[in-house]
Amino acid sequence: MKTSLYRVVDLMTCAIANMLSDHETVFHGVSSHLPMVAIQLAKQKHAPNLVHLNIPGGVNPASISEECYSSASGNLLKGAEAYFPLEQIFDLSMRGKLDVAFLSGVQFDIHGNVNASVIGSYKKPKVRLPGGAGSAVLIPTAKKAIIWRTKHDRRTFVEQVDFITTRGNVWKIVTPLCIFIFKNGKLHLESIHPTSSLEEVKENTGFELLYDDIKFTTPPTEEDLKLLKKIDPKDFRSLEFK
Amino acid sequence: MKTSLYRVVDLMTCAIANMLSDHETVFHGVSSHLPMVAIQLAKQKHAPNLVHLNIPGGVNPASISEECYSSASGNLLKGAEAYFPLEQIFDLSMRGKLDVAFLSGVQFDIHGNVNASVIGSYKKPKVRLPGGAGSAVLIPTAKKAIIWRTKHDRRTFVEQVDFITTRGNVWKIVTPLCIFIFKNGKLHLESIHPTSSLEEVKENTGFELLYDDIKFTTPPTEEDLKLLKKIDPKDFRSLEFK
Amino acid sequence: MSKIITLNEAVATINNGDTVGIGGNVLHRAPMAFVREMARQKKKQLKIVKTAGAHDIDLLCAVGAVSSVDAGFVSYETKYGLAEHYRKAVQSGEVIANEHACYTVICALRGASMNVPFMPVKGLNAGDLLLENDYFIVVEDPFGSGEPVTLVKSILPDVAVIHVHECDKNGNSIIYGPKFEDVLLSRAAKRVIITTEQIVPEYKIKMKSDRVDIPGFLVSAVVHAPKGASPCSCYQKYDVDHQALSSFIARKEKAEIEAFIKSYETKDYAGERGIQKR
Amino acid sequence: MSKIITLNEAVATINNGDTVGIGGNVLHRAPMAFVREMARQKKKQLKIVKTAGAHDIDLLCAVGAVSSVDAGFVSYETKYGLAEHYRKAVQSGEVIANEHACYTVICALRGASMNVPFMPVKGLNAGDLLLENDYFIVVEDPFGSGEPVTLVKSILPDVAVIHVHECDKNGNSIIYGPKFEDVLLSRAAKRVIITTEQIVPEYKIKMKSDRVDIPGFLVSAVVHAPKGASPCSCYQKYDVDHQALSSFIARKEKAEIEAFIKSYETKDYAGERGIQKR
Repeated sequence: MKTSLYRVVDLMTCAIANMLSDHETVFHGVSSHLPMVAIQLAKQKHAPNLVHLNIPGGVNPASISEECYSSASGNLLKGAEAYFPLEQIFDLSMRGKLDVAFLSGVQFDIHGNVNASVIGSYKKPKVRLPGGAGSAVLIPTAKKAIIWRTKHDRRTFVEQVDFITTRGNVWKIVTPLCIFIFKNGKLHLESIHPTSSLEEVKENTGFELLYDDIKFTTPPTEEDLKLLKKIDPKDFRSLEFK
Repeated sequence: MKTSLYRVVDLMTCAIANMLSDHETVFHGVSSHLPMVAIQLAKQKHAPNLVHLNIPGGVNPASISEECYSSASGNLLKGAEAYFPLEQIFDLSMRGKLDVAFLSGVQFDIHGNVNASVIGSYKKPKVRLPGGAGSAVLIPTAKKAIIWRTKHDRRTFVEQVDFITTRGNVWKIVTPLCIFIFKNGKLHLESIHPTSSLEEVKENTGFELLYDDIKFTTPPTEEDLKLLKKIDPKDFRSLEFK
Repeated sequence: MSKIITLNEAVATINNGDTVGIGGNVLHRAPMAFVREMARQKKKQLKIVKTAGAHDIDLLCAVGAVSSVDAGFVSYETKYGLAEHYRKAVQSGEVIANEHACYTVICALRGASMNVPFMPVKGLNAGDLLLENDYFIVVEDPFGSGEPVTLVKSILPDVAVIHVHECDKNGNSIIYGPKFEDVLLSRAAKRVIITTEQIVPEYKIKMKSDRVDIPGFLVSAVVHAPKGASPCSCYQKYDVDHQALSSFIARKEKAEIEAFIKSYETKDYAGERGIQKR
Repeated sequence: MSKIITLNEAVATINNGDTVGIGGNVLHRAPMAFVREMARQKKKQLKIVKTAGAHDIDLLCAVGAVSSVDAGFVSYETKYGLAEHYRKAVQSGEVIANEHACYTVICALRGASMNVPFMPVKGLNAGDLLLENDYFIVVEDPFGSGEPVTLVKSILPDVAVIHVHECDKNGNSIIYGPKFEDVLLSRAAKRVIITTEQIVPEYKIKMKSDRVDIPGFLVSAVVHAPKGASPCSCYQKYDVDHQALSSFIARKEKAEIEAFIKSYETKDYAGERGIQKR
């Protein structure tokens, strides 16, 4: 295990960037700085024709460096190629033409169920969560849903979610400890971050860990880290960790 | 009966203008020069706050004097207050917020049925007509549908239409001979143009003429005729009579 | 005939129990001056509709003005955390949270804009939202494809309140930057109230009439409300007021909230001065 | 990666039997160069979709390229009379006329753009169109209002062909003046072919990116077709070519029609010259 020439957040960002292929249409919503930075990284590294879509509607914004607290503000219109707002992004996904959607949630189980709605009962919840936003229609219709989550503990990865906000085309889940991949109807451990260990993942996951073999997530290269500094000088990607 | 200081087309245009009240939302489609001119006349005479809507989407175009052969060209955007295209005009009517729609048709019967589709059978027509365009949804939803027709004969005003393209809120039908009004489920003769006569209307109408008393359509005033010349110097309003 | 009225007058037209569609998205271009005035006038039992809300919904829940919220997402953005007043109100049972996917709010508004009772929606085909909410129904495709089709019940707001950058006295309105779902909202609601940074002469709007997002004939009332979205952002006019927002979020007690709303009075009524009324 | 191909290549991607959505409205901004090339390449059994068509549909019917037309209105405008080739083709039974209200074409395309099998539509609640056409069905409102609701079956064009004023090599397209239903059409079809008056550098489109009507990522192919709408009009570029249109309308025989189409060859292929290809 290397000590940090890079931080976990950088590793997560690079790992997500590596999941994106050239020419794909990719959407992120609000409070989504980490994927927003990852999309820009992928564009600069290996996927120049990625189509970056977002809530304010700027198709391929020139820069994200002013996006500050939001990831849904008008700054994403600057230098964009076209205006293609949320309404139409949803329609695009319904038509099967959204390749990747970045979404989050609060609880996940091994069956790929996602809860972003409530802890406890729906009508009289113990905890009312913010809600799934677009998840309930995007996770079933985007070709690949990538979920990122900045917490990895047994309250997040549970035996059974309290409420199924949605399920569908969850492809990967990226956490500070590892990456899960959904296949054959279940979440499998795809790789462990070099900054973590199988034991740590096990300890913090409330469901059985399935895996074929133990792999480690590719760490960021020097070039990745340089690019990250250029793309995201104000370190928005780690906003959720603060 | 006066001889023509005015033409029948001027009378029809003025009569239509007089049907419009201030603040109403009013729509005309393609091949609709006569109502287009009537709307402008009403705006200048007594209804300055009329909202003139049309297919190209210019809300209250500044002038119609270049509208030439079309009544659906981009000229109607010039000097307009906003862009509000056909799609949204339909939605507006569905919401019950379109006050007046101008429509036409080829056959009409006493029950207010309108045929703009076929003579003969629908699937194997003797004559395929252009189609009702928006009629089938606008006549039932606009608060008042005004129909104008430049022919008045027994092939137009029939016992029974060959095909019911639509029926609904037909309010008035303006022809070169008279004005019908729809009330109590039937077309009634509202007024006869001073240029025509009861006999002429009877002769040329294929259904029974219902009327309470014989009235004559108010002829255009000198001011009307002056305004018409100013609004429509190229006499587009008579295009359909040619 | 000018549609310009005061903020006070415009809010007075809102009835308790009204379904209110609020423009903007999360921390951007929410009509906050109007929202605060609704709180001052002690509106009750409002049914709020918005794809993704934040400070607007949180504030109205804090003063007990809300009976239900139809939304896909209610939360401040990352930096500011969760909408605690909304959460508490839902958890206590005071407010009903009708959770939507943002898209199903959009579809429900599309249904209203077309005046049909429901809108078919792709995508929402699994999970508990379908089971728990009676505004979703799954039917068989009547055209015989054999596929189930989810329908969402249309939502017809009594009023849409939208904050714009500029409009003329007739309500012809232009939004710069992201429009979010505001154009749709203006077509879905029974009536539209515009709050605006600036009221400009008609000829100025006419010069860019192809950019008018909301034509005046759809608008019932215009309120001059400079900085009317603050502490939320207004594209290219001002950014989020970090201090005010943090101050609000730190307040827990009713009296503190009321003081916060009161502190905006001078600003919220600023638009009434210097404007030629009617 | 440029999407620019020749007119010939673009039309070659159209299959016999395809459902083709045609942009523009009556005599305005129809993609006539593309339509003529479809005639030259002897496409057959096309299913045409358009709210209101004129010369485009009439010409395709004249050369026997059409199997059905879904439209609300097919006719030249007042001055030019009826679409006689279309009429004859329908009356002979060669072409099926699926009459819509223009709005039900719009609703059917909205359905496709949302990928749902049908769209509810207000207004169409009486008359024979409902009875004669299996693409309309009336159901009871499943939300229990007791009201009947008319549904129109979605129409999913295999391809939309849209003529625009300018676009870049990636297909980011801007239409000036009336857009008619072209933006919707571009969202409803499986693929989009743009014919354009002008191909401009990317930076020029970027300078007015908020005016882009069809973003490039929705576009499959771009064809440079100056005067590509002629003899129909193209807003602020050229008006209807009265002489050409009258000449076409006067022609009855197949050979005359073919000569008309041939007479456009040089013009229709003009866009291939002087364009840096791929």
